[in-house]
Amino acid sequence: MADIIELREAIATHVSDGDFVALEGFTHLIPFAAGHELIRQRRRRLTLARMTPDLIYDQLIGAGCADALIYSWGGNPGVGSLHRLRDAIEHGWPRPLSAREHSHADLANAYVAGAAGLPFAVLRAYAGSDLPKVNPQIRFIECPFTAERLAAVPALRPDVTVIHAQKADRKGNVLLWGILGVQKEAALAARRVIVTVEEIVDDLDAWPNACILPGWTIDAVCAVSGGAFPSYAHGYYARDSRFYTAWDAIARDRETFSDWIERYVLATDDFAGFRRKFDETHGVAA
Amino acid sequence: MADIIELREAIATHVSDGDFVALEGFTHLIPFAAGHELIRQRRRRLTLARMTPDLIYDQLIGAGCADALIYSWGGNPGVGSLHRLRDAIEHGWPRPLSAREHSHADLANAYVAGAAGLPFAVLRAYAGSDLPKVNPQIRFIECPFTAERLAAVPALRPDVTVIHAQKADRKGNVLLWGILGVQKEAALAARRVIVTVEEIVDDLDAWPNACILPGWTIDAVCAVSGGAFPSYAHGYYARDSRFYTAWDAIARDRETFSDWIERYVLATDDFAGFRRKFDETHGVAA
Amino acid sequence: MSGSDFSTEEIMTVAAARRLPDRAVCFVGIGLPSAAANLARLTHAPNAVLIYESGPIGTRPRVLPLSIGDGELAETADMVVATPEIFRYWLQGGRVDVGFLGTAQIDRFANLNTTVIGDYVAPKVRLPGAGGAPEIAACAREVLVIVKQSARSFVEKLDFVTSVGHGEGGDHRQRLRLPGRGPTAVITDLCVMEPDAHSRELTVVSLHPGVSREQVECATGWPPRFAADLGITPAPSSRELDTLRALQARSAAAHGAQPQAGAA
Amino acid sequence: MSGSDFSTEEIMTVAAARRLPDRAVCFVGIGLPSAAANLARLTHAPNAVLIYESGPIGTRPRVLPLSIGDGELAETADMVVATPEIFRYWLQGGRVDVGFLGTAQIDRFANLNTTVIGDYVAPKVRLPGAGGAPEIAACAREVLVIVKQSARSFVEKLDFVTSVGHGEGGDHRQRLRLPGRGPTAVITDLCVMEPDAHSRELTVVSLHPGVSREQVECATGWPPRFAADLGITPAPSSRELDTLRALQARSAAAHGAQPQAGAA
Repeated sequence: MADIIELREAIATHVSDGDFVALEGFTHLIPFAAGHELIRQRRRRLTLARMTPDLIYDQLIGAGCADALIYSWGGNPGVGSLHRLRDAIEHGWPRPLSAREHSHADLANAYVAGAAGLPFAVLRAYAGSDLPKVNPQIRFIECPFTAERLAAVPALRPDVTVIHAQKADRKGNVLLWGILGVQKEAALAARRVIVTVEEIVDDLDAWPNACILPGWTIDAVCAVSGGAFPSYAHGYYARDSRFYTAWDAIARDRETFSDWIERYVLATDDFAGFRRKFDETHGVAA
Repeated sequence: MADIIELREAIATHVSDGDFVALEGFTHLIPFAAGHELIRQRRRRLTLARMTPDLIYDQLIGAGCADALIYSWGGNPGVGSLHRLRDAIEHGWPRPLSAREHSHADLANAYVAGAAGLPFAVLRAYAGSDLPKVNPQIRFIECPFTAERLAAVPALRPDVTVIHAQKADRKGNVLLWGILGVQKEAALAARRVIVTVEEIVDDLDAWPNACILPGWTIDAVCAVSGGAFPSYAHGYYARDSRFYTAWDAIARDRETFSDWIERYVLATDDFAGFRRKFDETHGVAA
Repeated sequence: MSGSDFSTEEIMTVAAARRLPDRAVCFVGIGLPSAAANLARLTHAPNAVLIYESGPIGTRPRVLPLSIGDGELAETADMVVATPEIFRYWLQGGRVDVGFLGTAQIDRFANLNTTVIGDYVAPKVRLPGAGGAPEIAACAREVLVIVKQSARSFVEKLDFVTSVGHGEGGDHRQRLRLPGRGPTAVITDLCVMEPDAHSRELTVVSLHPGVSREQVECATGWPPRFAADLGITPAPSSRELDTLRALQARSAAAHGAQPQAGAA
Repeated sequence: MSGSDFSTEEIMTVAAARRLPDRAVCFVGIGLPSAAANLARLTHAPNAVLIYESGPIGTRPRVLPLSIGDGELAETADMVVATPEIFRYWLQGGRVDVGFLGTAQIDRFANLNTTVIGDYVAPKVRLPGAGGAPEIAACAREVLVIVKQSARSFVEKLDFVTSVGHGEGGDHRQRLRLPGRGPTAVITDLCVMEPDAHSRELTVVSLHPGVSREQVECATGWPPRFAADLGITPAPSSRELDTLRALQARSAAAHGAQPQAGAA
C-alpha cells in the first residue's frame, strides 16, 4: 500500500547507498525532483539503470552518486553529449563509473522480463554487432522449436524504481498518459517503487484501459508539482528546451557544474526551493 | 490498408478451407457474426485456435468446419459443457477433431510471441503438470543466466485472426475498450486480419493510450451492428445470458443442433437475417 | 450470532470466504471461488484486491459474474488490462497472494484435474481444461481450493494432473521450483482440509456443523486423515448469510433466471 | 522547377526524404532522419506512417521534435503505446518498412558505429550508444542512412560495430539471419550511395549538384566505388525547399532559439 509522504522521506526511507536504482521516463515525465533529492541526500555507490541517461543522470553521475550505469543511449537529446557521463567513463571524475551498455530493445525487454517474473528475455538482436563482445550479459540461445539463434538478456530488477506521473488518488493509485516509455514495466520490475506526481486528486477519472499503477504496487507516492522540470508532464507543462541547451555549457566544465549543483541542489531544501532559486536567477516571474 | 467491405466478402476473400484461423474475444466482443459467416460459407478443415472455445466454436465444430482445435478452456461459461466440442473429440461427430490443449498463460504468451515476431515464448509453467506429456508443443529450456528451467511454447501465428470491436474510423483504424482479452496480440500475430465493428465513425475520439489497431495492420473492416451477440459489446449492449443457458439444450442433441444451425444460420442471408429470425421466434420486438 | 439454518453450499462458501485475508490480492476463478471471494470482500475483507484472468484488477462486482469477462467486472474495476498482461505481469510477476480455484478432481496432495475423466486419448468425459489454473496453482503465494466433496471428485489417483498442488507430497513443490506455497486449504461442503506440515497430505481440520467423520470418509476416495484437534467449522453468522444470500439474489435477478434462446 | 540556391544539408535532407515511399511504415531516429521523414510526409508521402521509439505510431508533428519523446509526437499520433511494445510488436514484429537512421561512423558495407571512437575500454570519445539502432538495422525491411560525409565518419574500419548494415558484404546478412534487407541507400551532404547488388559495397550512384568525384573521395576513408551510370542528384524543387524551410522555421520558433538555463 502506497504511503503518501514527502519526497525527502521517501528517498530517505527507500533508497540506500549501494542500491540498484532506476529512474525512468522517456524524455517525458523524467523524475528530476527525485534525482535532485538523491543528490541532496548524498546517496553514494548507486548502480543506476536507465534507457536514456540524459540530464538527470548527468547530474547524479557528476555529483558522485553512482558507481555503475546500465543504459542504452546516453546523450542530451537534441543538443549533444553528456559531459559528466563522459568525464566519469573516460576520466573517472568525480569517481570511476563502470558502464554496461545495451540497446533500447534489450533494456525494454529486460524490464518486461523483470515485471513478468522471468529471469531473462528473448529478442531478435545483436547478431553481428560488437555489443555482445563487450557486454557479457548478452548471450544467445536456440529456439527449441525452430533452432533459430536469438539473443537472451537478464531481467532488470532494480531495488528501487522511481518514476514521475501526472496524478495519484488518495489510495496511491497512479495514472499516467502520453508517452509512457518503460515506466510501468520498470515499476513492476522493482522491489520498491517511489512515484512523484503532479497532483493528488480525489478521483483519477481514468478512461477505459488507462495506464494505471495500483497503489498496492507502490511504496511511496509524493506530490511534487513540476517534479519533471525541465522535462515535461503531458497536460501540465511543456519541456523547457532552453534548459537542455544551456546544460551543455554548465556540464562541460567540472567547476561550473559543481557550482551549479551546490547552488541549485545542495543549497536548496527541496525541489520547490530549487525552482524558486532557479526562477530568481533566470528572471522568471514567480 | 483495411478495406471497408461486407463481412460476406471479407470471409470469402480472406479465409480458405484448411486455414489456421483464430476468432478471439474473451467472453467480451466475441465475433459471432463472423463465426456464422464461416458456417454459412461452409468452410472446411479449419484449424481453430481460441483460448476459450465457447458457443462460437461449439457452433463451428458442430457445423463441421474444423479438423483441429488449439485451446485452453472449453466450456459454456456459467452453464456447463460444450456438447458439440465434446461430441467431436469423444465421438468424432460430425468429423474427427484433433485437440491440442494448453493453459491460458501459455496461449496468451504464444500470441504475444506471434505478435512480437518471436518463434517461441518463455513462461513459468507446467512444472509437474501432465499437460506436457500429451502436448509435444510444450517444451522446456534453461535460462542462460540462472540455469532455471522454464517452459517454452511455440508462437501462435494464425493465417487469419478475426475479432470484433466497438468502432472503426473510415481509414479502418479500430478502437476497442473494456475487457480486451488477447485480441490485439491475436490480430498482430496473424497474416491476415478481419475486424467486425459495431459502427464506423468519422472520428474515433480515442482517449490517450487507448487500445487501437491501425488500419494498415488490418485487411478488412466490416460494420456488423450487434455482431458480438449473444456476447456483449461494452458501451453498446449487454450479454444475453439466457442464450448461453438455452444453448445447453440445443447443443446437447445432434439433431436439435443441426436444425438450429440450418434454420438460424444456413437459411439466413447474413447476421442481420439471423437476428431477425431469432427475434421473431423468440418473441422479441423488432 | 449464527444463522439458524443454512445449506451445505452456503457454509462451504462462507468457510472459503473467511480464508481470504483483508488486503490480499486474490486471483479469482469463476463459480464457487468467485462467490467466496466476493463474499469476503463484502464482509471482512473490504480491501481485498480481486483479479480475474480476463483483465480486471481491483474489481468490485455488484453481482456475481456469470462469465470470467462480464462487463460488470470491467465497470467496477480500478483498471482493466489485456489478458497476456494479467498472466505475465500480475500472476507470473508474483503479485498474487491468494489463488482461488475450483476443480473437478482432487487427490490427497491437493493436485487438481480439470482436463479429463478416463484416458486422455479416449476420454470418458472431456472436461473444460486447464484455463488459468496451472499457473495460478504454481505462482500464487497460496492457493485455496473450493470443491464439493464426493468419492468421485476426491480420488485416490487423478486421471490427469492439470495443476500441481503438493505433487507427491513433502518437499515436492520446492523440488519442482514452483514459486508459491501451493494449496493451504481445501474447503468443501462437508469440511475444511489443510495439508499436513510435513507430508503435505490433506488433513481434515474441521467438520461443518452436523457432518460426521463417516460422511467425510464416504465422500473421500482414500482414507482421509483427521487432525488430532479436529474442530467444528463455525456456522455462518447472520451477516455472512444475509450478505451471501443478497448477493446471490441480486445476481440471479441480474442474469435472468429463465432460458430464452431455446430451440425453435 | 528547382530552388535556385540550397545548402548541402538541405539537399541531403531532400534526397533522403525522396527515398521514403508513400504509405511506408517508417521507424524514425531523431535529428536528420526525423527531418527527412517529416519532409517526405509533408510532400510526396502524406500517408507515410511515422513511428518513434518513444511510442507514437502514425504521428504528424507540426514541428520537428527536439527529443524522441516530445509531447508534440504524442498529440498528433494515431496512437501511443509503451516503448517495450514499440520494439516488440512493431519493430521486431516485422511491421516496419523503412528504418531511418543517422550514425557517427559508417564503413563500406554500411555498418554503423554510434558507440565509441577509439578503444572500447579506454575510449577517445564515448558516443551516445546503441539506442534503437541495432534492432532497427536488423528488423526494418530496408534501412536508409543519412549522415554528413567526411573521412572521419566514412572509415575504412569501424572502431565498433553497433548496428549491422551488410556485415562483411555479399550474403553476410542472410548468414546472420537478419530479417530485413539492410541499408538500401546512404544519403550524405555530397552524394547518394547504394550497396552493390552482389558485393553489397556502397557505390556512389549520384553526386549532388556541384559536387565532384574528388570531393567524395577526399571525404571517404576508403577508395569509394562510383556507379558506371553515375548521375546528378536532382536539385530540390521549390516545393521541397519551401516545405523544409517552413518546417525548420516553425520548429526553431517553437523550441526557442536562445539558451536560458545558463550557469549562474
